Amino acid sequence: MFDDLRDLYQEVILDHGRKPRNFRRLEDADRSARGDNPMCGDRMELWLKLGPEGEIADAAFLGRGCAISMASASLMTETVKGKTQAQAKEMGEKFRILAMTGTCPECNGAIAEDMERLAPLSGVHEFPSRVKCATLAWHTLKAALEGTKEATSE
Amino acid sequence: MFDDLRDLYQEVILDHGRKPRNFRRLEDADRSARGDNPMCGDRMELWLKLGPEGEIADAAFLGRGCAISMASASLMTETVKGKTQAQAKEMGEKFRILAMTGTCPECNGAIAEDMERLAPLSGVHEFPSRVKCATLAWHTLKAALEGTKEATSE
Amino acid sequence: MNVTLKPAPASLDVARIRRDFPILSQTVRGRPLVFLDSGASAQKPRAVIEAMVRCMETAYANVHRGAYHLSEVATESYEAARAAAARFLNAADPREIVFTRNSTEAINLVAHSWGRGVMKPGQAVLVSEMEHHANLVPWQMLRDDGRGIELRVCRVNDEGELDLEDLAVKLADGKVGLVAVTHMSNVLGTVTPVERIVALAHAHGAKVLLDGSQAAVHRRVDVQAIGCDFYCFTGHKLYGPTGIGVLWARLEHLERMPPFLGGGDMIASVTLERSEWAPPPAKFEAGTPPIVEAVGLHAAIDYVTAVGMPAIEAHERALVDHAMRRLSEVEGLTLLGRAQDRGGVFSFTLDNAHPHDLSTLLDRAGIAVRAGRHCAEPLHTRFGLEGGTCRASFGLYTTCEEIDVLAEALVKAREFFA
Amino acid sequence: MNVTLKPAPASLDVARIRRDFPILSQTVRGRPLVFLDSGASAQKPRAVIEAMVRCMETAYANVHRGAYHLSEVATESYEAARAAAARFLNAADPREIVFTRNSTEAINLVAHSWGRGVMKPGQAVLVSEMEHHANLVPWQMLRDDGRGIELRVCRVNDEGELDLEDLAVKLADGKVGLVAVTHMSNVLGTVTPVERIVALAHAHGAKVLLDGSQAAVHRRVDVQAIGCDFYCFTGHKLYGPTGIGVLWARLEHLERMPPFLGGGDMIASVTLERSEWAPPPAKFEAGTPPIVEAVGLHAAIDYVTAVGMPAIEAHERALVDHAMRRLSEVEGLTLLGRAQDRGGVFSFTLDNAHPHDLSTLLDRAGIAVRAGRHCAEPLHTRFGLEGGTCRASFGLYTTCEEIDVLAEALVKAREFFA
Ligand SMILES: Cc1ncc(COP(=O)(O)O)c(C=O)c1O
Ligand SMILES: Cc1ncc(COP(=O)(O)O)c(C=O)c1O
Repeated sequence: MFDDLRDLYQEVILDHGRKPRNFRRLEDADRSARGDNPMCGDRMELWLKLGPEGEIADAAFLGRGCAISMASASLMTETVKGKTQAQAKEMGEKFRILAMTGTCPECNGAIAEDMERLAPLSGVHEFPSRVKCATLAWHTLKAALEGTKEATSE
Repeated sequence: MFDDLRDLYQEVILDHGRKPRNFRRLEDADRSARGDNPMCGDRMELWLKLGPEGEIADAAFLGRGCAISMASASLMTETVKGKTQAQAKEMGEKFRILAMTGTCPECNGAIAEDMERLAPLSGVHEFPSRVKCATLAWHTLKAALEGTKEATSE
Repeated sequence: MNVTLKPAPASLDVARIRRDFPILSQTVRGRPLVFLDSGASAQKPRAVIEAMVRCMETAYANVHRGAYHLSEVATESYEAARAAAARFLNAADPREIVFTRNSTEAINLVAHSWGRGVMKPGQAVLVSEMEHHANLVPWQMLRDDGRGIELRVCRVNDEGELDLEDLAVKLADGKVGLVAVTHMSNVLGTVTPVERIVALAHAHGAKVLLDGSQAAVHRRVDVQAIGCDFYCFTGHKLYGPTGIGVLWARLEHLERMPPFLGGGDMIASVTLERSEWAPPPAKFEAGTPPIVEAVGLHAAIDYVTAVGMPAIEAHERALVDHAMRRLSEVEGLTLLGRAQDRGGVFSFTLDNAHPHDLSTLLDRAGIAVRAGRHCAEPLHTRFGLEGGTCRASFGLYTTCEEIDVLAEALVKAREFFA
Repeated sequence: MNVTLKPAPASLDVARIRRDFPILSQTVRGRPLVFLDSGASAQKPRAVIEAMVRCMETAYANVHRGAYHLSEVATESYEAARAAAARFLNAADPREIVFTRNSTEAINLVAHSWGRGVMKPGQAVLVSEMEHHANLVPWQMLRDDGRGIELRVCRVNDEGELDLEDLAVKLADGKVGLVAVTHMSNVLGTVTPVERIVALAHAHGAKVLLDGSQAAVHRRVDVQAIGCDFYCFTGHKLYGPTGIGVLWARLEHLERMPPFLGGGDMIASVTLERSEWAPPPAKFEAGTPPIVEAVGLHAAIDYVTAVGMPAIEAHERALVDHAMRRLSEVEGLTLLGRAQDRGGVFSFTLDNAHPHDLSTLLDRAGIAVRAGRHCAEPLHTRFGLEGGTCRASFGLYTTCEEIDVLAEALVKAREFFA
């Protein structure tokens, strides 16, 4: 009945959705922000630890939300670990395009491999009202890096 | 071009509209009221003098308005002179019916002759937005008799 | 007008009714549309669409302003819609009907004109935990306006019913000036005991506003029998157009209330120094009103009246019974609210599926349900459901078969997320 | 999207355009309809009617709330209408467009949210003598609200133009917080020099709201070029549906302003204790918006854009010249207003005929004109015309022949009342 939905809900997404990685509070975080999706009640809190060069040494989150938003947050924390802040932001930009259009023509070079890991979420572009579920984590990351403290995704 | 409008604008109406009768202030009036038709800006002030039995001894008005409303006020002041207050109110009721429906099945008996004089205004019933022009004077009369001071006709 | 009294039809011919709604023959992603979101907004029968088209193609002009033919015709249609709304609620007088944009604006109008113009500092407004934001936020704004108006909240019990004891307690000190509660919850389906609420409130000197956005669609409403002071509903949920709502209020209240919006048509006279207000309802209808929408609403009222509110109610009771049975059989499903007196609105969660994921899945099966908190966040918080629920809500065109399709899809969805 | 730039059509094919408007083929009391009341409300082209029908028959659901197909489609249409309105006014960002019920509500929104939420005691609002009640009464209500806001009125000269010297005088003390004036008078036809008004106002620290209810129908409006702070227009005068209006405001203003109406969709979070507002434009759109009307307005904007605002303006200039000539020839006729820069609105009196009698007569000849004070009572008082005027106002479908019919009927009407 829902076979064609396997594009959206790929096994990796269901898995990350059920068992999100890095799902914990970071006590000694250098950066943090809250993300809100008022329409659906999705909500997350994100913490970052920065390394000596300012790179993202650790990332963790807590929150509630649908499978898409939990999986996206989980995959994000895994992907940005070890990246510079600029790299992480660039990935966020690219991810937005991926989520909205389903492809990311410019996703090559240094970040190609990481974007590959996020590719399972690209199916969301066919579901306009769900795109914001996938992007909430990245909005929150941006807010944390820019010190905005709060992000909403509508 | 406007021949069929002669039903509405009968000669007697145009005449009363141009040269309203009793168009003056009554200095020593016993009753008075103001009538307003906010939509068109029609406005009148009505004065009544009562006789020893409480009957309407004199009636006069000042104001501005279209031919229909001026003629109606003029005819009204002529018609109610010498009537008891009850008779005048009854005529007002009957006139409303006449103006809204074009006929007045119950206009016989004592007031038949007076209603006959008002008949030229019955054409207004075909012009829903003009009915209030014809009834303003009678609303104002009612207000004066009941001591309400202000009447509107919408 | 045909005045022969016929026995109300006991049931309604759903198949025939469905043919009146053009959109229902649609398919979604290859499957027949199963529209179960009528509580958010209902679909429109051909009669409504055609009335609006006819108005725009043959009888349109601005109202109340012109002495020419088209304007007279349009004014008559507009005022006829007001009379129809008055009959629909059994109001004593058409002048008690104010056309607004929607229920939300109707309630805001009361919050402004009654709340700020008539209520006194130290008085309180009493709402309930199950209110739609439309009947909560305007009162919060009134409370926060620095006028010394308090806001109290009546509890909802675990069955999802209004806690009448709590209501009585909160009325006891006589400070409540206005009780503003829903006539039917858009989440729980609960129909509130409005006559009892009115009796309690009036006994304590409080006026009563009822939010009939949901109730008026499902039940015959008689504002005089209920005895309330304000009642509102919204056109688009009653199979009518968007852009129009109805506020009913006792004439004496409307006369006391200062106007809300200023502009054309609501004044008796205007000078640069001051304005005098027109009598109600004009006083509350500033500017060009929703003319075509009033004509559409009139057609919608005629439509449900012709079908018959008793028949609609009976049909819905059958749907509710069927849904209760079928949804209870779905493993892992939890229903929110189990009130005795309820209408065709069911909110639920499915154990391992988030409401948003679930509604995306159901959409693939052609089933339109809503996910979220349905503009009733405090109620979801009250039940510990910050993540929201899925909601299926029925219209007069809903069939038991559609409920079956939903129930089967829910079973499959549970497997999908297992 | 076709991006080839074509030269704007210099003239428009009125005969073809008239066929787009179903109502114009009507006869009134046996004569062809001559509709000269477009200033009160315009007729609707088939494209608008059909867009609304299509929405209700194939793509309707509530917006912003559902994760299912129909709701997504409806939300897209609604937001596409917002983008169209933004392009129509050359707004910098669609989020600067707030959908309201009409112009009246748009101005009331600013009077409430800016006037009561941002302006300070001691500040003044400056309007003009030629304002429609919609842009006067809300400011009187603000003045009378006990917040210490003053109301000033800029004079109109005998030609019916804004007295810019008086404007400068009244701005001089720097207390004016907001200048709220019309972009085109609905009585005089006068188009106001908005760029100069904005320059003057801004130089004295005042913001500017322009009432574009009439102007937006007749001219290309570019809010960024004008430089104003708020601009509004109303759907039904732009050949669109009733029940929808547009408020444009700079995003920074919308962000500062508290909300006006409370309810669903305008909040970010709601608890019983407090609510947080959504960002604009949602903050100002409480409740179910005029969805079908937005779709209709979008079609109307597309329609006038396809015809071309420059062509519409040129056509109207021809009508204005023709009307000037023909009406000047009618003995006993007095025109109200002789501004240099004017649009297709003519108010007049005929010596021995009261405006209401005159409009009843003209109606018999199939001519729809409006009689009264056109919701601009102070302006009529200013010109000593408490009894009102007759007004003929043109749309893009108006022809020179219709103006001839009017002029001839006026000559006959004068004889009738002689
Ligand atoms: C100049 C002007 N402003 C405001 C309005 C009010 O428009 P609406 O009635 O659509 O709110 C009108 C039209 O009536 C107008 O001509
Ligand atoms: C109970 C209730 N009240 C109020 C509303 C608000 O209605 P509207 O959005 O038409 O103003 C709704 C629907 O959304 C509702 O269900």
